This record gives sequence, structure tokens and C-alpha cells, in this order.
Amino acid sequence: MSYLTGEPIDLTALASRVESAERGGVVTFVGHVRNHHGGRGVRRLEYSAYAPMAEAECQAIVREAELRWPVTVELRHRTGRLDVGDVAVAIAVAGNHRGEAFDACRWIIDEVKRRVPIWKREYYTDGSVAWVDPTAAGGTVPAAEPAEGPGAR
Amino acid sequence: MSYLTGEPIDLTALASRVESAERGGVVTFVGHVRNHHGGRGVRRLEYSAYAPMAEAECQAIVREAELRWPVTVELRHRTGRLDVGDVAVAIAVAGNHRGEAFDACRWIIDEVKRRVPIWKREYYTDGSVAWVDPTAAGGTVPAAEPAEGPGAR
Amino acid sequence: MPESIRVLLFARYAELLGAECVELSAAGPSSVSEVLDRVRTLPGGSALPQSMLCAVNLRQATASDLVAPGDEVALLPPLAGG
Amino acid sequence: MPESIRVLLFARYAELLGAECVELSAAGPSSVSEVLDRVRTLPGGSALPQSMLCAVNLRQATASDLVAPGDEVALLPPLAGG
Repeated sequence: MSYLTGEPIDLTALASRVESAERGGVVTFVGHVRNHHGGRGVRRLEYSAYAPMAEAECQAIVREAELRWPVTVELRHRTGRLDVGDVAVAIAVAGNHRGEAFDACRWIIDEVKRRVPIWKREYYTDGSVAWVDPTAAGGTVPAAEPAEGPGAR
Repeated sequence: MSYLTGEPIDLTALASRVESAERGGVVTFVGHVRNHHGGRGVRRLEYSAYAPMAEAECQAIVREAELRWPVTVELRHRTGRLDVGDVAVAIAVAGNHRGEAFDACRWIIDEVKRRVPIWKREYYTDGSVAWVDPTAAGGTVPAAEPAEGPGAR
Repeated sequence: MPESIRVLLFARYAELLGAECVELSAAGPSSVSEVLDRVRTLPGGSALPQSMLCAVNLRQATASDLVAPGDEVALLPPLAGG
Repeated sequence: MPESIRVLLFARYAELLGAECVELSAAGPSSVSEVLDRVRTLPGGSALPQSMLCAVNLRQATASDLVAPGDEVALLPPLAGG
């Protein structure tokens, strides 16, 4: 089971993996790459991860949700290069009762943001590059490395 | 704009209609046809509607949600014959903030169940047929008509 | 021919009456509850429940709401969408 | 050669140190805060923040947690997943 993926995430396929005869109500959450952040235009971004810990944290979150509510959960988070509009994270939750599926899905995305070691490097339309840092003023910290070589798109 | 549809509902396509540069977080709810109800096996079902009123109620629900929260909403409800596992209803909500998208999506499905004039006729594996009636003991009322002719599947 | 009140029946109520639509001749304004009383006198109408969800011209209505010739009254069994 | 403590650096911290991994020779058990003190003495290490999220062997750890030879310590910049 791998929660991190370098390939595009198919929402319908993910939702169909949780749906069952007992659990016909499915709630999903999808986060897309936006075209702006902190007043700058975003051109693309790169997600990196501490992969073995990120996989372990995702698995722990899914298990905790399935213990806390009568639900079936799927979770995927992209890594690598993403363009504006791409799916960054997707969660699908099937429940016997829709209220539980909503509660679980909301809890899971909060926990993913809180616990999973993933980092986001944003490339802006003005040529600058920064690390997203929710604890920093403005939400980003400038990247130390040069943005991109002349060969980069 | 038509909220009722006789064609299968494509969740990914519906979600992509609400996602935008401003509203990158998308919450969906999908209700599937279950294979059991009230202890009986369900073979298939038929949704009928008071179509003009159902369309008006769906539009009112979407507009009320978009006034109450900063969200963009899509809503589809199937009519006609459905088989087990088919999507009966789908809602997609994109929001600036995910909490608002979750709140709006949950409110919308509750309102659809409460206000939209749609009825469900269930055909069971034991050959019986009933109208779903959430106000009745057991959740159904036997259908008056004969179940199906010899030519029916 | 004077304009009539059109009564729509759905789902189980259509089964009970054996019809999806009946036309009631309208002698002056009437109320939803008067429309229901007249529908109950039709064949199968006595099996209708004591209270029903109703709509007049696509909007939910109560028994005391008025109905005029040309209006469309719908008798709605318990909703089962979603 | 005695077993060392492996320190992983990610994202901005890897940029600051110019490395994604450093090996610290371990002379007996140590704590996370002692590991951080040694990393701060490396080139670029002084730019690391006062407090950091850390993990030992894939689990979040606090500064006082003990670290033994063979352990993997990770310095985690503020998380930005989801």
C-alpha cells in the first residue's frame, strides 16, 4: 500500500475503491494546485517527502479514522512536479451514515496537514522560488537555491 | 441547467466543473444504490420525480448554499432505472476554505433529502416491490402494482 | 368550458388512484384541503393518508392555502431522493 | 568503525546545509538536542531555526528523547502537505 504517488490521481477510481454494498455514501476531499499564493502567481510546484515516515503517518491516519468511525478510507498524496490545477491530495471515505463519512473526511485532511512530512516548493510567474511555510509571515520562505537552469521550462 | 439526469453521473467531471483558481479545495458527496434495504436484497430501483418542481428545488438549494458560503456548487440526481452500485446523487462543492466546502456539501445533501420531490421504487431479490417511505415503519410501503411482467429482467 | 384545477399524483399515490393526473372543475376559489377532499372521493382516493405533502404551482403548500382555476396542485408521497 | 547516527535533512534545511544526509559518529547514547547542537556546527547549520520538528526512526520526537548509534534522526521543516 502506497499513499504517496508520482502519478496523477483519479478521483472516480479512488472513490470506487471505498464504495461497498454496506457503505453507499461516499465523501471525498480533493486539493488542487492553485494559481496564486501570497499575492504571487504560481507557475508550478514540487512536493518532496520523507517518504517512509510519510507513508507510516498516512497509514496511521487511515487506521485511526477507521477505528474511530465505521468508515472505509482511501488516501493519496502527490509527490514531484505538479502544474496549476493538478490534484495534490485526494481522500475518499465511505460510511454507513453520511454524517460519519463527512466527519472522518474532514478529520483526515486536517491530520494530513498536521502530521505528514511533505514539503512544497513553489515556482512563481515572476521567476522567484520559495518553500511554503505555514509558520512564516506571508506563508513562505525564499528558497536558497537558484530557481532553475536555462534549460528548465 | 438540469439537475435531474437519466444518464450515469461522472464524479470527476462534476468535480472539475466547480474547481477554480480561487477555490482549489473540492468536497464531494456521492450516494450509491445499495444492495439491501430493510433486510431485503435489492435487485434494482427506479427513481421518479415531479420534474419541474424537483429542478426548481435543486436550483434553490444550490443558490441558497452559494449565498450562505463562499462556494461553487454542482448537483445531479439520477432518474429512471438504476442498478446496484450506480450513482444516485452527486454533489461537488469548491470553496476557498475547506471547512466551508464541507459544511455546504453536508447541508446540501440534507436539503436534497428534505425538499426535492423524488421517489424511489425498489425491486427486491425475492420478487417483491415497494415504495421507499422514510416515514413508514420499516422504511417502505408495498407497491400496489404487479411487480414485473414475464418479459422484464 | 371553465378553467379547471389540475391535480398531479406521483409514485404510490398515482398507483392508489390509478392515474397520474385528474382535472377538477373549479367553481370559484378553493383551498388545498378542499381539493384533497374531492380527490378522496375518487376511486382509490379513500386510501390516501390523512395528511399529505402538497405543492401548488411547484411550491410546497399547506392545507389552508388557496387554489384558483388554472393552478396545478401536486400530491407528494413522502420524499425519498438523495 | 563504530555505528554512527544518520541525520536526514529535508527541503529548506537540506538547502541550508547543502546536504540531504550527514553521518555523526556516536560516542555513546545522546539526545535529539545534542544531535541538533552538532548539526548546527556544520557549514550552514547556524541558519537552522531555534526549534525544529524532529523524528527518530520515523516517529516524531522531542529534544530530550534519547538517540542511540544506528538511529535515523530527521530534521523536518514546517510541514506543507495537504
